[in-house]
Amino acid sequence: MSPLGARTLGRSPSEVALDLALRHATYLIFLAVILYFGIQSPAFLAPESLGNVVKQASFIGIAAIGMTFVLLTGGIDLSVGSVMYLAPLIAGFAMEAFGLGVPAGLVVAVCAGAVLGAINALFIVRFDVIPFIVTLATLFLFRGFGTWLTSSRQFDFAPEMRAFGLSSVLGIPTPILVFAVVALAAHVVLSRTPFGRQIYALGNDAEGARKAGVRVGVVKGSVYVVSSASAALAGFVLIAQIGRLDAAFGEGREFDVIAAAVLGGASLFGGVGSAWGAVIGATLIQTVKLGLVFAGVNLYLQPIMQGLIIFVAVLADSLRQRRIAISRRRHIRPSA
Amino acid sequence: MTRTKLLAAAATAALIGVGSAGGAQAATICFAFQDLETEFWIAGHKAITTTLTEAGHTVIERNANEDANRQFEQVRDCIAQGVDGIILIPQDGESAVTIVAEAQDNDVPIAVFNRPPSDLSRGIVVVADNAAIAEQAVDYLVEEALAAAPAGETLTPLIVVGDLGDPNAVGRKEGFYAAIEKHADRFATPIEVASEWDAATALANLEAAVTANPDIDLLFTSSDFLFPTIRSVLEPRGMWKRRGEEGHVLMGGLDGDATACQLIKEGYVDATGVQDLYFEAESAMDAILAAIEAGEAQPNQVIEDPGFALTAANLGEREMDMWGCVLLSEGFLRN
Amino acid sequence: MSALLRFESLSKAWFGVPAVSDLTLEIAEGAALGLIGQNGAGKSTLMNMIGGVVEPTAGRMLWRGEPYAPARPADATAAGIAFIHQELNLFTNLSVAENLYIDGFPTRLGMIDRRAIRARTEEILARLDLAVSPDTIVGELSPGERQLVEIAKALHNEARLVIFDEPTTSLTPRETQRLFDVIGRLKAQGRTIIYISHILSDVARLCDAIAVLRDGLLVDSGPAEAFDVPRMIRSMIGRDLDGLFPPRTAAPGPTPLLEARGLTQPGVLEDVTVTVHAGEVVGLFGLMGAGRTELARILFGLDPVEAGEIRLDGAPLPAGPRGRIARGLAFVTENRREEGLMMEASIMDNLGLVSIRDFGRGPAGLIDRDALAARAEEARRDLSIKAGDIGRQPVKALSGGNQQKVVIGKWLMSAPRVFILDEPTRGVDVGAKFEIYALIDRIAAAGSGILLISSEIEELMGMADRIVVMSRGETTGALARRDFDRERILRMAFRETAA
Amino acid sequence: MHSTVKAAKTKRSLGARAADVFLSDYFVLYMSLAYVAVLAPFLPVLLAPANLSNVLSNMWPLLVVAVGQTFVLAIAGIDLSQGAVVGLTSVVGAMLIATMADPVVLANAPVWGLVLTESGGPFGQMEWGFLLGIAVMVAVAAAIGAANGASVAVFGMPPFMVTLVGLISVGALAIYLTQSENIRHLPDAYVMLGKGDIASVHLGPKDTPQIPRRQIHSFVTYPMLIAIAVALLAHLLLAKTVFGKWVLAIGVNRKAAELSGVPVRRVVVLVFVISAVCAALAAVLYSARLEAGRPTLGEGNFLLDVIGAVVIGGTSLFGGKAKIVWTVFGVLFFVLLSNTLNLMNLSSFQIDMVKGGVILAAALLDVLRTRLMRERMR
Repeated sequence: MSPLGARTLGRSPSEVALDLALRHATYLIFLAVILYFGIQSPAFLAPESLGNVVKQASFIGIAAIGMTFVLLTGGIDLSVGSVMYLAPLIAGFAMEAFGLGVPAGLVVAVCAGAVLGAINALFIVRFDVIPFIVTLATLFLFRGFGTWLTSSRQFDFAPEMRAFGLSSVLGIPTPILVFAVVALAAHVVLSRTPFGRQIYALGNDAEGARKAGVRVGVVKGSVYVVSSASAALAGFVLIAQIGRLDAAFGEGREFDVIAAAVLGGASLFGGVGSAWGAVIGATLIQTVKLGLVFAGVNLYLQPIMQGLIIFVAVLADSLRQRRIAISRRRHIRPSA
Repeated sequence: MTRTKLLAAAATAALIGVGSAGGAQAATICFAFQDLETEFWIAGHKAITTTLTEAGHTVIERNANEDANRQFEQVRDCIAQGVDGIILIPQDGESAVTIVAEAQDNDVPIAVFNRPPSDLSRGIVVVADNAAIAEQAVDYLVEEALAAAPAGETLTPLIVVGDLGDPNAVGRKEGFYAAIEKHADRFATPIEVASEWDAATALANLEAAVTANPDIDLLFTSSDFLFPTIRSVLEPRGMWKRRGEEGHVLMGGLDGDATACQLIKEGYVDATGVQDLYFEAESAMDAILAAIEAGEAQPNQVIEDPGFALTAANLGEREMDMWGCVLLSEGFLRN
Repeated sequence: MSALLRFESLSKAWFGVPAVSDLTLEIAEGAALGLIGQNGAGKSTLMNMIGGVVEPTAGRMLWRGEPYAPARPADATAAGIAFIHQELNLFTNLSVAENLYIDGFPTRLGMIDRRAIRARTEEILARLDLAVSPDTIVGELSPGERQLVEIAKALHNEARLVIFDEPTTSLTPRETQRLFDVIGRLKAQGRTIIYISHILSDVARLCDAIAVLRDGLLVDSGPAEAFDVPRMIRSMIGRDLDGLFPPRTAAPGPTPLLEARGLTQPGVLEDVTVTVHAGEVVGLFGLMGAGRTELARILFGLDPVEAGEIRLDGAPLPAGPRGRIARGLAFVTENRREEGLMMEASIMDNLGLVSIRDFGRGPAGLIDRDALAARAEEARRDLSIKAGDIGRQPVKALSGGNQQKVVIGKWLMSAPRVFILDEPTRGVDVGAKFEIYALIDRIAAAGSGILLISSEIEELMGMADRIVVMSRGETTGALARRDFDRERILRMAFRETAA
Repeated sequence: MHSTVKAAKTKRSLGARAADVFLSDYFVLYMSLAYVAVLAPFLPVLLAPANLSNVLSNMWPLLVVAVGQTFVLAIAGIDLSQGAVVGLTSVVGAMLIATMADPVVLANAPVWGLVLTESGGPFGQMEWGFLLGIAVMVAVAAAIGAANGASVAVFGMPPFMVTLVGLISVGALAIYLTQSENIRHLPDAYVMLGKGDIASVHLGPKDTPQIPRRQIHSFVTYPMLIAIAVALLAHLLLAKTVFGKWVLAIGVNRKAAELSGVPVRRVVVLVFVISAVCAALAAVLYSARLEAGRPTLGEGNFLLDVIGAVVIGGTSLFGGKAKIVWTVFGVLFFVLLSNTLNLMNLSSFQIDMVKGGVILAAALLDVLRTRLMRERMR
């Protein structure tokens, strides 16, 4: 009531600073991680090193962007690791059989990924099987199909493949370009198109979305196609850098991909997340991993430190969200 | 309701399909291996299955996917199926001991192939010493490096380490260190790069390591299957050069696969440690077949595969002793 | 053809049990029809048939003279029918504008034409006097504001027929008035309205015609002039009801139970003092945003408070809800779906949630199922919750009134000393409302104290011994029962000089 | 006329009874049995006593882990760290109770000299030392579970990320402790827990004085008793106690539970502790039967098997819907699946495809059942 009382409501500078810090916690942690490793090994701050980080993050990052679509609907896609393997493999066979060039191969890989995603979608949408089980089954099915095709042997691509993977346009490595294009496209789709907004609506309230006239089946199915196509592209771009596809490629990557998306703010319960978040999540994890390599940390300790840094990032994010929730609590009385 | 029916039909069809896929046959030899993910294991797998099948035996395959527990269960399932003998590529020496004991307690003869049990006293054991073979290969690299470098210069070695959960990877790392430490005064602390036996991880980590330490004199990979990955990192940096060319990095690996053979021939790679895959496979098969014939339930025998390093220097004489070169000559890499 | 929508012998049965039987009724274009009936009378089923959610088992509907058989909700929307539900159908993670356009965005080059939807949304919001940006995320809006967004959606769809299902339950009087103005304007534009509400005076005020459903049958209908509130109630429940509120049976005692003094939390409350005596029903009135719910949460220990003290039976309360529950505080929240009930769980599990510890035996806390079932059954009978097998039936299968009884029941099972009831009759039909009021009286008569929060002044005037009024986080006055006066209370709520 | 009505009635009730079977809690059990029935003619070994004894013994350790996971899924959480906890606790236990250790193998390990020496671990020479070792394993697991739970409950961090960090860090710690090596020479009493028979059967003539080992089939084993005890306790805890009600309440509606005085934080922490402790108990079974403490236990597809078994049993990933019986049947199905895949003599290149196909078929049946159930409810 009293004007004096009102003035004491003004927050102290330290509180303001803390608030500011928490609001941008992810970026601050990012910065802190880069600086920390930069001090450990100044070479880490060289543009080439940081470029490498982004380039290597593109692999998990591209798939994580696709995964974000799925997570937004409250689903999950465990089959991405197998798609990363199978789709480029199919592309490889097609390239060999029809003498296709690398760009055509890339298209084949993405299409193959889309088809694999459509298989997931079929079971999830038409038959109502829960996504966890469907994609767990296809995780085995897809990899099994690949090992059956190859008898587990590696697949060697023509040398042009590597030329493509290691190429750069205007000094920017191709994988980074692909990553950027996918991120931008996903961002536009998610935030600017009817389809994107319907994904958010679906994740928020599936029944409500159905009532509102959203074609729930189509939207729900599409996200699995997007996820698999992204995983296929991610796999293809990475394989292009090596030129050889091993039978174990992509195994267990589903957890890395989901982790990157979740670290980027996506919720496993749907409705929350963004393409940009997936980019940040994947890049942050890769920064930590490569920073540890630069710093020359003992191999046995690297994963432990990696875990701790991710933990701190997630912790900061949780505190930030709590802070935001508190500040959003409605202020009835005019403050200050 | 029609959809419900469709569902029922699909589910039944799938089950029946599975059923008919499993037409059971009288089994004779159970071949339980830990994984099938690199050329080495695939070649070994092929050698054993085709040889035995062609000789009229039945092979029951079990892939443990790098899970010792699963392997233990699989071997017990084999025993329950009443196989006559077991050929085992164990996940590691410790689980091998347990599995050998399990088989012998159930009166099934067992031969262990490639990865020796920690206790060599039981079972037919074909031994190859990963550490010793790795050491031989790195020894060659070290000699070459020291010969080429001006006296007093400190050299920087790098090792691409395998999955730390895999004892094979650890053995190879130990062999590498043993060779380097013989000349500790001439070498800087080796740079270790984790690969987790995964090409994508190796690519990322090696690239970072090479960016952080551009002056590498010697590179050893714990498995030959990573050479294509290494090429992708070194080539753009002008470090992928043939022997004799300016900027050649001395390079070695282990396994002796077809890619390594080709690269040694082309001059990019200098040495690789070789396990005599065909010798090992054959000895294991022969011994187990002999034991079955003789009705021996607990055969114990140690067969050693000394292994060797195929190097640029001995390429001429020993090429065809390396399984990878045999595969290469058969056109393996044309895919 | 003046009938916009006509039902002809419309029936719907669930496995032989009729929900709507042989209903024939028509709604004239441009008219406002009030549809009333108790929960379970068949209103929802009828609406679901109009909305394309369920298919009639017999009979048909005519829309502008043409047979109308919607197969899905989108068909209804396409025909020009909009629903304003009591359970809002908004996506809390999307913006206001996006919520309006979710079923069909205007696009340019495949991308949402944001400028267009923003402009159009702004215009619609202006018509509703809703001063929020079209880009505001709905999750950040108050319940009242969300309701208006829902109406904006109907306006946006240029619906010919707008169906309001309990639209005012979360609105403040001011917002309600705004809504009524909007409805008036809709009528003036020639749009047709179906208005469903338990607030019968509103129905009488707004509608041209009234139809009453009971047990799936149309029991009464006619022009609104012919209906007064008693007739409506009579038709709905099939008998007379003596007044809307039960008489209070006991007077409050002198002992203060709950005493809150000088509660201050920056930005929320300022020096709030409230006392609840044994056997007393204290009404807490205030406009939306006056701080009623915030006060309740602070009393219950859910939100922090900077200054002031809260005592129960003279002793200060521990921090946090658990300690306060143990001391005898109970809190029926305004949002029973999200905060009150486990919708998927059984009635018994819900009833037992608070007091479950009392049924734990031994160090492991093994539940005495028989005791729990007996006690829950007792509560069910006590509260006359209409349900079959309480051990199996999930709460979500109950009507709103019965759900609310379950919420009250779970607290009753822990025999609390002070009840905080936040909008306990929201979305509850006349009959159930009366039962809840009777329950409030019984609890008070048994010596517990009640803090009754409501935005319906009549409800407070009917039930409370004393009314405390809040405005902008402060208490602006208190009236004893004999001084109750609608206008004075409102003036306090609007902070006009207290008379 | 009369009789036809009656006939129709019996027919209906028969059909209804069949539907009951299809729709009950025991569905996954019936499905597993049907699966066995379909395959048995093609795979005669499937029903051989030796094989059944294998199926059972493979079930126990997985069941113990899955029971723990069930609690976490019940509160709408997920525990990815279970596998890593299995690995770490097996190492911790082994380094305490080993009766001897080989310096050639383990001298590089950071625990060498501190805990582990040539004469084994500190409890290695004690008669009941292995029990102390197990106690420490449980304590370590409880600490990890408490850390997981506190992160989730107190800081509101997503369980997926918290336990993923656990998976990475705890797993790495296990490997670090032994520098990739396995610790052998566990006491016999401990190994007994992993594969010791309490009762075994011999089916066949009693003519030979010395029955060959492979004809004696384990019947009642220590792992069986341990796993059944764990499952039974867990069942009582989840279905019959106040704590269990709290767990499910949090899973259905955390907010309502909190407002109703459920000690949400404490329950969440405890749930993660239970999950980790179950992992530690499974670590006993796994490491005992392999006779070594192994840092890599629980790696790879282990996690997918655990969560897959629980989910296919019927427990919801979204919380509030969980029963231990379901988990038992889910585990049985997964174990049967991998057993039959072994028996089918498929080539390694086909086995994954078949596995995926069977999981899908099972899921389709489950959907069919849910649909029938819904139709019946109407």
